[in-house]
Amino acid sequence: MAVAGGIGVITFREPIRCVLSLVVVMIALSVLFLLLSAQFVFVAQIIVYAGAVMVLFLFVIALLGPARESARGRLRFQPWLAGLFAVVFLVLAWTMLQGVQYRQPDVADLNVFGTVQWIGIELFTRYLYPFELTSILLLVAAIGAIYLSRKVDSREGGPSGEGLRPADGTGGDLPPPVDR
Amino acid sequence: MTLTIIWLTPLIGGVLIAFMPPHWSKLMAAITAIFTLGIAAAVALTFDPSAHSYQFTEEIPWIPQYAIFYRLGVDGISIWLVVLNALLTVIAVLATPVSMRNANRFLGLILAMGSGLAGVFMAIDLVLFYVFWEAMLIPAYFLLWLFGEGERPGRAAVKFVLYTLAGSLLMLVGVIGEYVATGQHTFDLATLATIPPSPAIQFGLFFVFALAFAIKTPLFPFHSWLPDAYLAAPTPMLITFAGVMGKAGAYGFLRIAIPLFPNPVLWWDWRWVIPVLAVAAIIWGALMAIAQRDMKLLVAYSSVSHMGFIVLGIFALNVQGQQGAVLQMVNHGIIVPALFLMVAWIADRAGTRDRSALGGLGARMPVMAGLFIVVVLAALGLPGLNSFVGEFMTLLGAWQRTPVLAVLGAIGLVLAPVYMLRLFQGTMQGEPVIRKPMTDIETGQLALLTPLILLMFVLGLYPNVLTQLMSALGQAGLAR
Amino acid sequence: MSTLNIGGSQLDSSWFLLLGAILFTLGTAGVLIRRNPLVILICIELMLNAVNLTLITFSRQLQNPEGQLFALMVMTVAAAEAVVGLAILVDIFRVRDVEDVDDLSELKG
Amino acid sequence: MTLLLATDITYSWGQAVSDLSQIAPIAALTGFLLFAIVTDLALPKSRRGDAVAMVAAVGYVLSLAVAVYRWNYATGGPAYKGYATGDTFALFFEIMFAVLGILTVAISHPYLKRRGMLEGEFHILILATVIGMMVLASATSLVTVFLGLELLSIALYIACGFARGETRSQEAAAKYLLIGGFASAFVVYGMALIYGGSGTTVIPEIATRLQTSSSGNSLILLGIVLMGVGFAFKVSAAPFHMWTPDVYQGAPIPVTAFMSVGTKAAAFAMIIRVFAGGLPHLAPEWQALLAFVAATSMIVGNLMAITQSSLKRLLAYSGVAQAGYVLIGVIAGGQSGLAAVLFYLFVYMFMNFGAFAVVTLLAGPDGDRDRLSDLNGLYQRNPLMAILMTVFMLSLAGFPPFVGFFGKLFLFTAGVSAGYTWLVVVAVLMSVVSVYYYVRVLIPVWSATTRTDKLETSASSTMAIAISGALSLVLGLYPTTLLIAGQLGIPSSVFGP
Amino acid sequence: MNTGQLALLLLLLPAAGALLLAGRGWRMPRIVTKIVGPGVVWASFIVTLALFIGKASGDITYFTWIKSGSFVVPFNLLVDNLSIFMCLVITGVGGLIVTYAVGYMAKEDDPSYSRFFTYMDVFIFSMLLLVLAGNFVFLIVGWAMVGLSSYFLIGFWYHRRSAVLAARKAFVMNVIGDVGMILGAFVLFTTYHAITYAGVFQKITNPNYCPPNAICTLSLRIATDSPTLELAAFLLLVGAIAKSAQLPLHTWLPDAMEGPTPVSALIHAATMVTAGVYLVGRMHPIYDLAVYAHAAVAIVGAVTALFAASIAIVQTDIKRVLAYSTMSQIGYMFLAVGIGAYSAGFFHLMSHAFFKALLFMAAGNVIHAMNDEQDMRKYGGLLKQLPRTSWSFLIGAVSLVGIIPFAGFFSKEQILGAAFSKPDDTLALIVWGIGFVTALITGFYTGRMWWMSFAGKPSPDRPVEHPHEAPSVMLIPVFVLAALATIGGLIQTRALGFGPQAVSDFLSSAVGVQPWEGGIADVIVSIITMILAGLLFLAAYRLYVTRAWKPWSSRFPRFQTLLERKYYFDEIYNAAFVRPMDAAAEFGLRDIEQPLIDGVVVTTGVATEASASGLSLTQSGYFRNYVLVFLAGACIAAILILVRASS
Repeated sequence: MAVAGGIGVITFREPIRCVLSLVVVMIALSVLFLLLSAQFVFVAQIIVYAGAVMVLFLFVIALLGPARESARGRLRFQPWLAGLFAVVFLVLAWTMLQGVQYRQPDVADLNVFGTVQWIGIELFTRYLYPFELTSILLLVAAIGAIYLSRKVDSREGGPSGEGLRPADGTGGDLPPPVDR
Repeated sequence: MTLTIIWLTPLIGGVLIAFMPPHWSKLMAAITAIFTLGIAAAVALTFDPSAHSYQFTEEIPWIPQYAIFYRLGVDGISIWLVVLNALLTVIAVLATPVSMRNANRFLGLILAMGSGLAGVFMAIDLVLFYVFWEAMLIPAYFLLWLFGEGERPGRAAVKFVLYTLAGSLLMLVGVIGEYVATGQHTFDLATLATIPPSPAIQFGLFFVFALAFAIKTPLFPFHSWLPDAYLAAPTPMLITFAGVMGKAGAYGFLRIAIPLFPNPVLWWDWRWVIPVLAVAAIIWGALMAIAQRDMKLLVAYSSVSHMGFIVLGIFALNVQGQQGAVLQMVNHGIIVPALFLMVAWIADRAGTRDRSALGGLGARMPVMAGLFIVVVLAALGLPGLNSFVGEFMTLLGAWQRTPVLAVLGAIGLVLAPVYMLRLFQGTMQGEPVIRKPMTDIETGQLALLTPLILLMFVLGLYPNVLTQLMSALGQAGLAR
Repeated sequence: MSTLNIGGSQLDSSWFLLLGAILFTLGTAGVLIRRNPLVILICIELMLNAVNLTLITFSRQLQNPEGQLFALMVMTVAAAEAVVGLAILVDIFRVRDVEDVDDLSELKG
Repeated sequence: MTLLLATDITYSWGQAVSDLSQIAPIAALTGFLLFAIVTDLALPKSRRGDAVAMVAAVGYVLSLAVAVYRWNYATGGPAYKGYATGDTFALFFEIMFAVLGILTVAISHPYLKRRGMLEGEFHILILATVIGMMVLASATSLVTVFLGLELLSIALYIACGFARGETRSQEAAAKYLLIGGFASAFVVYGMALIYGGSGTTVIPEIATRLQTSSSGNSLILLGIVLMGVGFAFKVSAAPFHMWTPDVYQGAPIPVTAFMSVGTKAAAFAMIIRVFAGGLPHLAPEWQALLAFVAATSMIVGNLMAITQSSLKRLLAYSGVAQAGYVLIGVIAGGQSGLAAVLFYLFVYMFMNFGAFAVVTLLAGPDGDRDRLSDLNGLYQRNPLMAILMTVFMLSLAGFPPFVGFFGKLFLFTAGVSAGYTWLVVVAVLMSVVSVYYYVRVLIPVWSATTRTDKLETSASSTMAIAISGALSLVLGLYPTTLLIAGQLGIPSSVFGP
Repeated sequence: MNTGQLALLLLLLPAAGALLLAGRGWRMPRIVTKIVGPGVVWASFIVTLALFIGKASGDITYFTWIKSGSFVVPFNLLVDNLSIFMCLVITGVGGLIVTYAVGYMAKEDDPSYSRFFTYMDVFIFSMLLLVLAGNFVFLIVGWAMVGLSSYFLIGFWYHRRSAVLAARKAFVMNVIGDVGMILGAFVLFTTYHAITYAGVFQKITNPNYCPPNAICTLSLRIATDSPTLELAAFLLLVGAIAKSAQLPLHTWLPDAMEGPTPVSALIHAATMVTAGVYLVGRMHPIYDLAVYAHAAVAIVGAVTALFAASIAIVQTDIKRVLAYSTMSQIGYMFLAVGIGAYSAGFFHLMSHAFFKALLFMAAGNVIHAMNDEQDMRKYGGLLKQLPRTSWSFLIGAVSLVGIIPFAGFFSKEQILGAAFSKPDDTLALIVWGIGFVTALITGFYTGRMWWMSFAGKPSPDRPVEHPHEAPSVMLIPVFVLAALATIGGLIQTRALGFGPQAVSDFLSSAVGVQPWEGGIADVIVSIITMILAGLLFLAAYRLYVTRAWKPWSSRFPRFQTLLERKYYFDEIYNAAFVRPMDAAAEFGLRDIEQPLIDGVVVTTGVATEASASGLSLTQSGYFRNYVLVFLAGACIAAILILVRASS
């Protein structure tokens, strides 16, 4: 099912369907996470990922208009070469992942393994530092997103309305902007 | 400290002068250069001929992690090149017309180049040597490019720099390789000379070093940058550029390639390849000079031939040959500037550099003709003038190595009068071609030329003044 | 909790790993083939998911928490990347409609 | 259950303080990041830009001071359960990044003014990037490495697109983001495999475990490949370099200048941490990988730089080539090799940043002017800048007595001593090519022009560029101190002798 | 003053004179030039006389010139009877000729006038240095410097293209000789580790010395011949040949007649060209041992003598006739020293200096009177109008032909006699035969020259109808030489088997005594030779004046053209050396230097640039290309690692 979803992601022409099939993949994976006794991750996957992020995607797509990918673009040979290398890469990975001798597992109590409290405790003791880092990361991402998506008002005399005349942007040696 | 002054003075002076108002710059540059010459001369006079090792040595730890020291010193070989360099710098400065555009920058660069050359001749630490070796390319490049003659001086400059770099960067690998291969982790030339690496490694190292030096000298067939560069170079620059920089390559052979790699033998002995190339250079340079109509190019190729003699003498690997080579370095350093100067002056007056389009100028400028014949005769190695002794000794050395080399080299002696006399007679003798009136040599030009010509006679009549101080060569274990 | 006791058995773990590899490759291929920048972004998400699967598998197999937490971090990062990416794309779409990433070929040479 | 969990909850204040002190520079900078955000929100639009710039500058100075203090008086060690450290290696880079931050503020502020993009976010983003770099340098766990990498990248994606509505800037941002995400997926996948093979993400742990058991070796191998690819992407080494010229050209010049130096350095810190620090026993493998990458980088970078007419692109390709040179040092390894790398990265900061900074001055209100022809007659319009540009180019080309030469000398010495002579030969031959295009930059600088207007420069930019130029010369004449610092920056406790 | 100072003085006087006249000397009134020019030569003649009378001798070292390891060159002068003898000839005859030149060059303008005498003094100095030098290096120095001064003097009228070319030709050929000598010196130095005459000869003649590369068993511990010695002797011979215009390096001498006549008289007749003879004589310790080289000397001399004489028959330019006769006479000298009759050779050197200088100067007078017309066919009938010149010319002529009692007879016949009477030596006999034939031809062409120029009636196209006799400053030296040519031979009459032999006695200390004695037979042969030569001299009258017999050339036209083209030597040399050299140079420049040696460099650059632009196509700007390359790189890396791990 996950594989099917993945194939769907890369084959559907409409972005929407790609997103949906990605959701499919995620849900499938989340189930696997549960099997692998990672409850919290399971939950997070369902809620945050399949939920929030994907919805965000859908919004953007809706905002930008669900343009079907035109049948033929540039770079004819691209798909074939891409496929070729992908296969090569998969084969390599496969051969390397075959016959892996695993390490002996450290003994851990499977009862607590992966539970929410346990995760929480780990997160705020041993993983304090990475946790803080993620917070900074998100903060920065937020600021960036805000900056980028902020309506540029002409008062700042900054990049106001430059969108209307991209050609001026770089000292006047641009090719004309790509037209639809 | 003395030696440091010798290279530091022109450098600082040059930097200052480059930002001075042009009309002062020449005076200041002259003062700087003459001061330097004075110091160099003082060193030469207080030099102790009986000493067997480097003198006036200075040693300061520079990059101790890699055992790189700031080591300076002179011996019987380098002292002469240092003095020559200082002298020619003075003449180059004096030969610079004040009217030239950006004369101050020009003079500054000239001084900087002189400083770099002085450093090359005085450095006795391999890395320091390399630093000077490449640093002097920078002023040379700018001189060629910003002040060059001809339609595309930039091209000649780039060609020169890239070609030289191709060699010297490989030499950098050699420097590092020597440092690693000897296992002693030192860059001190004196020490390195006592611990040659294994022949197989020597084989490779010698190759890279010799390549760099061969390109710089230049040695046949690595000389193709020379015509372009010399053609593009302004005359005052040529005085040091042709007069000294070429010697740096030969000096490198003598100071580094031979002592550090006494037997670079694997399936093939480099010490036989170089002299063969040298002989080829002698003959080839002479032939090319014969074929040239442009006087400047003719002189350029003649200097290829003469450098051939020098390298031949060095690789005679015996005292006569190498002392002759050093002697010849000095001689050529005196003769070639004079040649270029006079050719330039004649071309200025006649309006062309094509020797076949000239003729009969001797009647119009008798003094010029007289001096010109002296220089020409010195160039073709007439006894009684300086070049003869050098060529005689180099050939003697070559003969002792193997007669064939000397015999083939002697062909150069026979060809020299052909092109040199064609140069002189084509310009000065025969029926006058150009009718317009021409002035004779000016006093200032005469003053420039006088020291050179005097030196030609002095060294020609009493060469021992040089050879007696070169006893170091015999003792430095150079001649193996 | 873990009633279906499959953890730790070699076969299964490597099965999970191979699934991860396949998904990762699919994502890669998607990035290479698709032309819509949004879809490319989605494919990258797919790759990251594959990684998550791998991480969790190891975490379970080694019975070592780091994997899961790493997976969480990756998730967060993926989210952040998605946000920023979408923002940038939106900014671009303000100026011009780019349904083919190859339209972004003004810089070349 | 609670009992079981209770065992873990012991995190004393003392522990907290010592941990924090280990990452003091980062902490300080983070504090200023928050302060800057607040300032940006609090102040009215008109004053934001200057204020935030000021805050950022102070922050950099402070963290620089802290880092220097710790370098002199403090001892490094694991912090946060071994997820971060404040050892000299980290400190070396933290100092470097702080300096870089200062320089960036110095040149970017006037630039933003001129382009009318004077907004607080810029400095905030740069601050975040610097933090990311520092995190990367001080990270001792794959997790933190990954997070630092992402922090740095994400901030940079936005910074590249900072010139809003400017198509090139946008394109740069988009390309960088997409391919960057792609690459980081590779990295994290590789990390996952390493984790699987070693059972931990703490780098010193990995080293010890893999030393004892060679189990899961094929996992480790694949992990090395994937991570190596990702790292090579970050140092913009061929054949993973292709984003570099486009992004460098599209991004606003201060960003380009900043990332061309900072990202590279941070990525090298990461490579050394993970490979030299974490996988010393698989050295042959990753050395082979890096050797391949280094050779291609030097060849491709130097060759492609020849034909460029845009100075940004030219410097981008030269950056690719320089990455190749530095990789030689990494491959050679050992204290001398890695010290050479640190030395070179530090001086490269001044050379390359300076060069870009000069281009920054050329920018007009409507955009960057980075074509070679825009440099025409620089020596008439501003002699000082012309001379400094010459210094930077000659130094990059590796002419003595400028520092670039000594950097290369040390790198190549390490390479030859380690037996990678063929790589060094490739390097020197390609350096000959490089001289050609570095000199090509000088030709317009020193050729006469008709335009008579002087090129006016703000005090801060002039200061920054002049300092860079001076250091490019002085560090060449006296490299010893910095070299010692570099050697101290490679604690044998972390990287072995 | 002791010998050393005298020798130095002798050497420095002309140098001082040259320096005085050189440069801007002509700013002084011309009289100064007139006095200084010849004055210094006469002064050094007096010094030489002082040495001669003082029976001075010695090898004086003044200072060390070069010191380089074992290669130590002192500046030393060797004063012995040979060098004094040469100095006498040089300064004596030289003095006369320079004096003559005072008149001859009168029509030159001031600068050229003083320039001429500068050159002359330089030449005298160089020649003296050559003969006084005590070691090989300074021998070579002098050797090259006489070449230089001859270059200057041949090209004296530098606006004449022909003169310039002739000068260059002479210089280059002389340089070839110099190179030969340099190499010879190398051989001697490397073999005997000495560079002074004394050192070398002492080791050569010392029976206990064994050169490193020769085999000396106990049995032959005597001074012996060796390949190296032969090599050295041959190389030195090259120098001698080039300087003395012997075959095959002779072609420069006829062209050298482009120079002013006094130059021809001094340099190309009396002194410089005889330097080769001096060299062989000076090196006689070597040649006495190196038998093959020695024989080569004789053969070269004999062949040249015949060769040159035969060409002289058909020349019409009076100076060229004299030039060829000079070659042939020097051939005699070579022949003499070649068979070991050194003193005879030097005796002929002296007398030849007398009569050949006489001939040249008389010819100079004629040319002077004929407005520089040198073609004999345009003379004729000068005997009446220029009696003094004509008679002195006749004296020179008969002396050249070798009519008793003129100097030429005694010297030449002594050589022929020595060759004829040398015991059990077929080579000597052969060269005698050649010499004999040459003597007859000499009689013929001398007669032709004299009769054509002076006898008969004036030729219709004579430039000057009523020529005037030369001024006395030009006549007196002619008379002096005429006297010398007449009676000079009487100091050594060995050719007649009796009488004094001053020269041989004088030189015996330097070149040894001729080991064999001639008998009555060769006296008779000598007489016969003389008579036949004389008859041929007269025969020329009927041939060229009265035209009683039709000219021989009409019988052998092809042979005549062969002679007129001088056996095509110039053509051959042009085809064999000059043009190939130029062609090689041109070819090398056009087809090797530019396309190959420079081409490689340029091409490298171009190729690099091309590859660069090729590569930059990959930077297509398409994101997906980048990712593709990225993935490809990843695959390559993975394969690399797999291979590495598996191996």
